[in-house]
Amino acid sequence: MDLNYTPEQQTFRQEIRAWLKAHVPSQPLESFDATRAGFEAHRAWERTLAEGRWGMVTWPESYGGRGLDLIQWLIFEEEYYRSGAPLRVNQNGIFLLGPTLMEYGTPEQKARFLSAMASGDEIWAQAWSEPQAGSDLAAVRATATRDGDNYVLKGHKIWSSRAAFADWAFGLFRTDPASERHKGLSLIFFRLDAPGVKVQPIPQIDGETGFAELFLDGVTVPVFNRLGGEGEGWKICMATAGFERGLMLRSPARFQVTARKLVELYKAHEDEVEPSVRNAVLQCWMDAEAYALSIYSTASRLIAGGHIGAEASTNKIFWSEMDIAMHKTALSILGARAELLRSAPEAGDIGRWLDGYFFSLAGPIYAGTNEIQRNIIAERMLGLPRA
Amino acid sequence: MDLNYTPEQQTFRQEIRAWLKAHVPSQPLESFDATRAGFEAHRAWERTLAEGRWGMVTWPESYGGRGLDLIQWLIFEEEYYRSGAPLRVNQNGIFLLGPTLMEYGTPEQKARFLSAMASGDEIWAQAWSEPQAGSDLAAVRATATRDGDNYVLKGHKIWSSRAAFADWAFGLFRTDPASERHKGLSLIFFRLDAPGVKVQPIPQIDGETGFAELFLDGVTVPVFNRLGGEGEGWKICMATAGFERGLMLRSPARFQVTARKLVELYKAHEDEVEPSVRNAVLQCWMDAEAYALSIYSTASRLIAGGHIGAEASTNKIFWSEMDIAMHKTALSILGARAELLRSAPEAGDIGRWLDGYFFSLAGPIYAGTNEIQRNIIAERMLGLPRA
Amino acid sequence: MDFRFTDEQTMTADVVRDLVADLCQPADLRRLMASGEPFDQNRWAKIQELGLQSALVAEEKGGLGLQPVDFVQVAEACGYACLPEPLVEAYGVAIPLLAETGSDAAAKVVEAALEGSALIAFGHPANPFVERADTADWLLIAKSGGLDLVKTSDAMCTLQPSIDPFRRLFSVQYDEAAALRIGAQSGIEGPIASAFDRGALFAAAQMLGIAQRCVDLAVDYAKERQQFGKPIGSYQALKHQLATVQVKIEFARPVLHAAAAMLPQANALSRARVSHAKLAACEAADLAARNAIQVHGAMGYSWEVDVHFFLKRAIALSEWWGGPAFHRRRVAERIFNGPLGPEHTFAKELEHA
Amino acid sequence: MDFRFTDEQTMTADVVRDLVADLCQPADLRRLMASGEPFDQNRWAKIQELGLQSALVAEEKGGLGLQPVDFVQVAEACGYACLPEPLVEAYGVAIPLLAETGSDAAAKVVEAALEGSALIAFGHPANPFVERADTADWLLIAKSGGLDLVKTSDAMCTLQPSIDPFRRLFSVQYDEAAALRIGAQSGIEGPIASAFDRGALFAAAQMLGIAQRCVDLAVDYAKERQQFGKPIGSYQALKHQLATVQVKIEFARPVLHAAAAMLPQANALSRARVSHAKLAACEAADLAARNAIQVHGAMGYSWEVDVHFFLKRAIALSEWWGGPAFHRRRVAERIFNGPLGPEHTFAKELEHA
Repeated sequence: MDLNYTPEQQTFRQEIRAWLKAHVPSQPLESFDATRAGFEAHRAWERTLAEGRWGMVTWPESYGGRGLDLIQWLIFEEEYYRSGAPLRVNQNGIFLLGPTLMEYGTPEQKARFLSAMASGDEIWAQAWSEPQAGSDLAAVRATATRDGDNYVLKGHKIWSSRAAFADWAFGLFRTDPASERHKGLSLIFFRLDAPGVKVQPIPQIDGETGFAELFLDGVTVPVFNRLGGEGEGWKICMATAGFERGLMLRSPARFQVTARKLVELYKAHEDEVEPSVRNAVLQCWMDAEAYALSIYSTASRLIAGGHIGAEASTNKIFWSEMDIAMHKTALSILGARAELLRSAPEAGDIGRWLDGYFFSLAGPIYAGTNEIQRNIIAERMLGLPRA
Repeated sequence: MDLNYTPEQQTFRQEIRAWLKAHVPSQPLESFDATRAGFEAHRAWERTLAEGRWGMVTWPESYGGRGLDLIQWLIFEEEYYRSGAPLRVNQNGIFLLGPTLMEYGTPEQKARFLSAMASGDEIWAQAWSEPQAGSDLAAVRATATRDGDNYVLKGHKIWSSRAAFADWAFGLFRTDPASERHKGLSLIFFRLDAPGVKVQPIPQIDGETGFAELFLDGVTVPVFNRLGGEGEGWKICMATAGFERGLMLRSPARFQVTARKLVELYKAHEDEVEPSVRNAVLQCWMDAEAYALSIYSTASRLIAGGHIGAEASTNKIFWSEMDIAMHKTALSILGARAELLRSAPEAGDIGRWLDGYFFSLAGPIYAGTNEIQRNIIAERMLGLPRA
Repeated sequence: MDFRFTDEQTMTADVVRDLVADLCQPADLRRLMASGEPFDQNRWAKIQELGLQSALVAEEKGGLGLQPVDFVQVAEACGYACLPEPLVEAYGVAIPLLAETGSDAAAKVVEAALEGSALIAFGHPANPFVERADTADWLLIAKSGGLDLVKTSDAMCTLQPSIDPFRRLFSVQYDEAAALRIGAQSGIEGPIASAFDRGALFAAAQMLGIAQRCVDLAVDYAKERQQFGKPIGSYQALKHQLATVQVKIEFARPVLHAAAAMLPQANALSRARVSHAKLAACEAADLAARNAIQVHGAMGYSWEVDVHFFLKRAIALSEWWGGPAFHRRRVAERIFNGPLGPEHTFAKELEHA
Repeated sequence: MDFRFTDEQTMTADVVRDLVADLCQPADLRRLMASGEPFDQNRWAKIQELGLQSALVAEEKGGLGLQPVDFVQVAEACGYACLPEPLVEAYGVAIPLLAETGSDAAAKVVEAALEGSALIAFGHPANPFVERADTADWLLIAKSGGLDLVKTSDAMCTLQPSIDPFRRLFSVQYDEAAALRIGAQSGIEGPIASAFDRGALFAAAQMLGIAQRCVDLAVDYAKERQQFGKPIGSYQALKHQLATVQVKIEFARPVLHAAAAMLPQANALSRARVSHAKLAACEAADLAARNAIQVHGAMGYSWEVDVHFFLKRAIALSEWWGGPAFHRRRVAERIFNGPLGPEHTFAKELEHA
C-alpha cells in the first residue's frame, strides 16, 4: 500500500489545475436542465474541454482522450470539482454509455460515437425507464422491429435525463416480440430529433425539467445503432449499471466539495446553531472522505485487473444517503431561510442547498433504488437466500 | 379532553404513595432471576402487596383487587415505580395471563387461579416459544393428548421467563394431533414441579438466568387447566399478546423513572460529555413522556368501551427502541467505565445501566419481534397488501 | 382525567375536514398555483362562513370562548390538505391576540376581523418574515414590549419567495409613527407569548396532518404500483419504512393533544409540552415526506406527484414558530429545572416538584 | 498511489488469521472462560512462535522494521476471533514504544520482550485501567512527560472486573521510587503519542473484525433458521438490515487502511484519520453486534449464542484508546483548521493548504 502520488501524477495535477484556472468560466453557467441556452452554454464548455483534450481522460487518444488510468481520472475529477467548473452535461454519454461502448462496441461504432461524445458535438440522454418498468427494468415493453437494415422503434420511455435538449438517447428495446423479461432485449441508440420522436419534459419539484418522457412512434434507426448482439441488451445494460452505480456516476470529488462548502457554511453560522450540528457536519465530512478513500481503493484494484462487483451497490447506497445528510445538515444551519428561493432579497448565503436537497432525495431512487441495491448486497455479497 | 385528575384520583395517589412509603423495602431485593432466595424475597413482597390489596388494583375485590379503572392502574404504577419498589416477579401472571383469565376463564377457574395470583401464592412463568416456534408461534409442536378428564403434555418449550423458580406455567399445546398451524391449539396451565417437567435454566449474556427451557415428558394435568375451549388456544393467545404488547407489559412509569435517572446521570457528568449527548437525553425524556401520554390516551378510550387494536404493535416498537436508546445514551455518558461490572471497585455510579442495556436489546425480540409488529402495522393499520 | 376529545371538538374539526376534502384537493392546489392568485376566493369565502374567526376569542370579547384544544384538530385538517389560505394563522393566532389586548383603539379592527371583513396578518420576531402580509388588511407586529397595528397600505411589503408556492412571505417595513401602538400596557408579554405558543402548537398540528397525508399518499400509490409482478406495497422493506413513519405519527399525536390542553397554563411545563409537540410532529413530517418521495420512486421527484406540496410545507413549517434548536432549549429548561418522573406527567406548576 | 496491500502484508495477516481460525473459535473461548485462566497457554505459545513481538520495532533496535500498515490486518484478524491474548496490545503498542525509547536502562527488558520471555502491559492516561496488568512481567506506564517501567511484582494491581470476561482490567499503584523512569529525555511525547495512535488504530481494526464477524454469524444463522416455512434470511427486512451493516463496514475499511498508512506522519492530518477510522469502525461494530443479536432472536440474548462475546468486546473497545467524544474532537481540529476539499485527501502536511 502506497498512498503517495507519483511525480507524474503530481505533474498531471498541476497541468490540469493550470488549464482549468485559465479556462473555467468566471461566472456559473445557467442550468442545462432549465433552458436551451443553458444547455448550449454547457455544450460550448464541453467543446472547450475537448479542445484541451480533457473530454474524457481515460479514453484512448484516438477517441479524444489521453489514455490515462483511473487514478489519473480521479485526480482530474478532484481538480475539476475544486475549480468549480460546470457540471458535465454529457455525463450520460461519457460516464455511462462511453465505457460500455468501449467494451462492447465495434471499431466502427467506437469511431462513430466516442469522438463526437468526447468533443461535445453529440450530447446523450438515457432512456432506461418506462411507465411500468422502473425498478423492474426487465418489464420493458418498447419494441424495435427489424426491417431490413433498420429497426423501427415504438414505445414510451420516461425519466429520461437530459432528453429535453440532448441530441441522442440510448435505451432498451424488445427486439424479439415473443420474449419475456430479461430475454430478447437490445440496446439501441436513436436521435432525439428523428421523425417519430416526441419529447415531453417533466417538471421537477425544484421547478427545473431535467427529465423528459419520450414517445416513440415508428422511429427508424439503422441496425448499426444497436450496441452488442441482438438480444444481448440486458447483459450490456447491467454492465452500464455497474459503471453507473459503481464509480463514475458520482465521483468522490463532488461530495468532498459539498462537504467543504458545508464546513464553510457551518463556520459562518456556528454561533447561531445547536452544538449538535457540529457532529453532523463532522460526520458529513468524514463520510465524503470515506467515499473518496473507498473509490481510490476500488480504482487501485481495477487498475490491477480486478472487476467491480457488489461494491457498486454499496457505493450507491452510501453516496445517496450521504448526499441527503449533507443537504439536510445545511438546511438545518440555514434555519428559517432554508425555504427561500435564491431570488429572495433576504436569501443571503443560502446558495443551492435547497435545490441540492431536492435533487439528493432522488438519489436513493435512480440508478436502481436503494431497496434493490440492498437486495443485491444481501444476496450477492452476503449470500442470503432469495425470497 | 380533560387532563386533570379528579379529587378521587388525587386521593388515591396519596393513599398508595403513603402505603408504599411505609412498606417498600429499604434495601433493593436480590434479583428474582439469579437465585431462589431472590425469587422468594420477591414472592414475600408480592404477599405484602396483597395484604394491602395492591396486588392488581383493576381486579374485582373478590379476587384480591380493588375494582379500579385503568387510569387508577396507571396512577398506581406511577407511584409504584416512583417509590423504587421491587419489580413484579409475577408479571406473567398478573399482567399477561390474569386479564385473559378474566375474559375467557370459567367462574371456577377465576376463583381457583386469580386470587392465588394476586396474593403471590402462585407465581407464573410463560411458556410460549419452542425451538422451532419463535416468531412463528403457530409452528407449536408440543402436544396435549386427551386422556379422560386429563391431558398428557409432551414437548419442549424455550425462552420461558421466570420458569427457573416459578410455580406454574401457561403455554400453547396441540390438542388436535391432525391439526396444522393456528388450528387445534389449546392454552393449558401446568405446575412446574409436576412429574415429567424438567426445567433447564438458560444463562443470559448478563449472567442471570431469567429464561429456562422446559422439557415436558408425559405431564398429566386436569382438563380444568385448559383456558377456553379446546382448539381456541390461538385466539386466546392473541388476546394475551394484545395485552402484553399493548398496555400492561411495559407500564410508562417504568420508562419515566429510567428517563429521570438518565437526566440525573447526565447532570452529574455534564462537563465530561459531548454537547450532543444533551440532545440524546432530551429525546429520551420526550419519548418516555410521549409513551405515557399515549397510554393515557389508550386507557381513556378503553374505559369508554374501546378496544385495543394495532396500537399494541406501535407501542411495542416504540418502547423497545426507546429502551435501547436510553441505555445506550447512559453508556455513552459513563464512557470507559461502562464496561465495568458493578462489583468493580472503581464502578462508582454506573448503576445497572449495562445490565439494562443487555436487557433492552431483547426488547425488539420478545413479545413478537419488531419485524412482525411492523408487518402488522403495515397490513392492519395502513392496509398494505400481504406479501 | 379523560384523554378523549369531546363530540363538539371532533365535530368542529369534521366540518373543516369535510370542507377541505371537497375544495382543497391537490388538483385545486395546482389550479390555484397556475392562477398565480393568493387565495381561492370560493374556498376562502366558504371558510369564512364557518365563523371560526371568533373561535379562540373570549366570550366577553365577542368570541366563542374556545380553547386551543378545541382548535387543534382543525389545524391538523388544514395541514392534511396543505391549505393555502390562512385559516390557522389568522383565526388561530392573530385575531385572538388582537382581541385579547382589549385595546380600545383597535376595537373597530377587532370587530371587522370577527365578522370577517378584515384580515389580520401577524408578525412575530421568531419568524423572519410576515406570511401573506400583502393580502391582509392589517398587520399586527409583535416587538419588544408591545404590539403595533399597521394598515397594510401604510407598510412596504417586499416579497421573499418561498419554495412553497402558497406561503407568500414578506419582509415588512413601516413608519412607526403611522402605526397604532396597541400593546404598550404592562402585561402584554403574556398574550404575545401565548400567541407564539399557539403558532407553534398549530404548526405542529399542521405538521402532523402533513405527516399522515404523506403516509396516506404513499400507501395509496404502493397499493397500485406494480413492479416485478406485484404491488410494491407488498414488499417488506417498503412496509417497514411506512410502519416506522406511522409509529412516529402515533407517538407525536398524544403529545400534540396534551400540549393543546395544557397550553393555557402558560408556564414552563406547558411551554415545554408545546415544544415537544412541535419537535415530534416535525420529525414525523420530515420522515414521512422523505419516505413518500422514496415510495413514489422517480415519480416522487416530479411535479406531477402530489407529495411535493407536502414536502415543501414541511420544510417551511419545521423552522417557523421556532426551529428545533429553539424548541429543544425550552424542553431542556423544563427537564433541567422542573420535576421529573411518572407522577409529573400532567403537573401544572413547577412548585409541585 | 496504490491502495492495495502488498502480498507480504496480506501473508502476515493470513498467518494470524489461520492460527486463530484453528485455535480461537467460540468453543475455545468458552473453554478458557470456564477455566478461569487468563491465557490459553497453547494458543499463546503458538502466537509467540510467530515472532511478531518485533514486528513494529525498528531494524536498528533489533526488530523487523514493519509499519502499522503491515500490522493492521493482523489486528482485524484478532478482532474477528475475539482473541483473548494480548497480541495486539503487547506487540502492536507496548513493545514498539519501549524499544523506541532507546533507554539503556530498559535494554534488557526490550531484549527479553523481543525474544518473548517478558510480557509488557501498557498503561496510558486515556485508558482508566491497565489491561492484563497482573499477568505481565513489566508495566510500562505513560504519564505526563515520561514513561515509568515497573516490575509487576513491585506494583499493586486491583482487578476491575469487566463485562468482557477476557479483558482483565486493573487499576495499578506503585511506588515511583521503585520505577525505572525511562522516558525523561525530551522528545518522548512523540513516541508516546504514536503509541496511543497505534492503540486507537488497532482497536479500530479489531472493531472492524468484530463487525464483520457479527455479520457473518448473523448470516450463517439466518440461512439456517426457519420460520413461517422459510429461512429467516430470505425476508427482505432482515436482508436490508444486514446489508446496511455491511455498507457501514465497507466504508470503514478503506478509512482504517488509509489511517494505518498515514499514521507515521504523526501530524494533525494523520491523527484525524486515525480518529475517523476509530469512529467509523466503532459505529459499524455497534450496529453489527446489535443487529446480530436481533437476527438471532431470543437466542441472541442467551449465553449459548456466540454473538455476546463480540457485543461485549465492542462495548469495551468503543471507549478504549479514546471514546467517540475524544476522536470527534481530533477530527474537528483537522476540519476547522486544516485544508479541505478533494485535492487534500492524501495531504501530508497542513502547510499544503
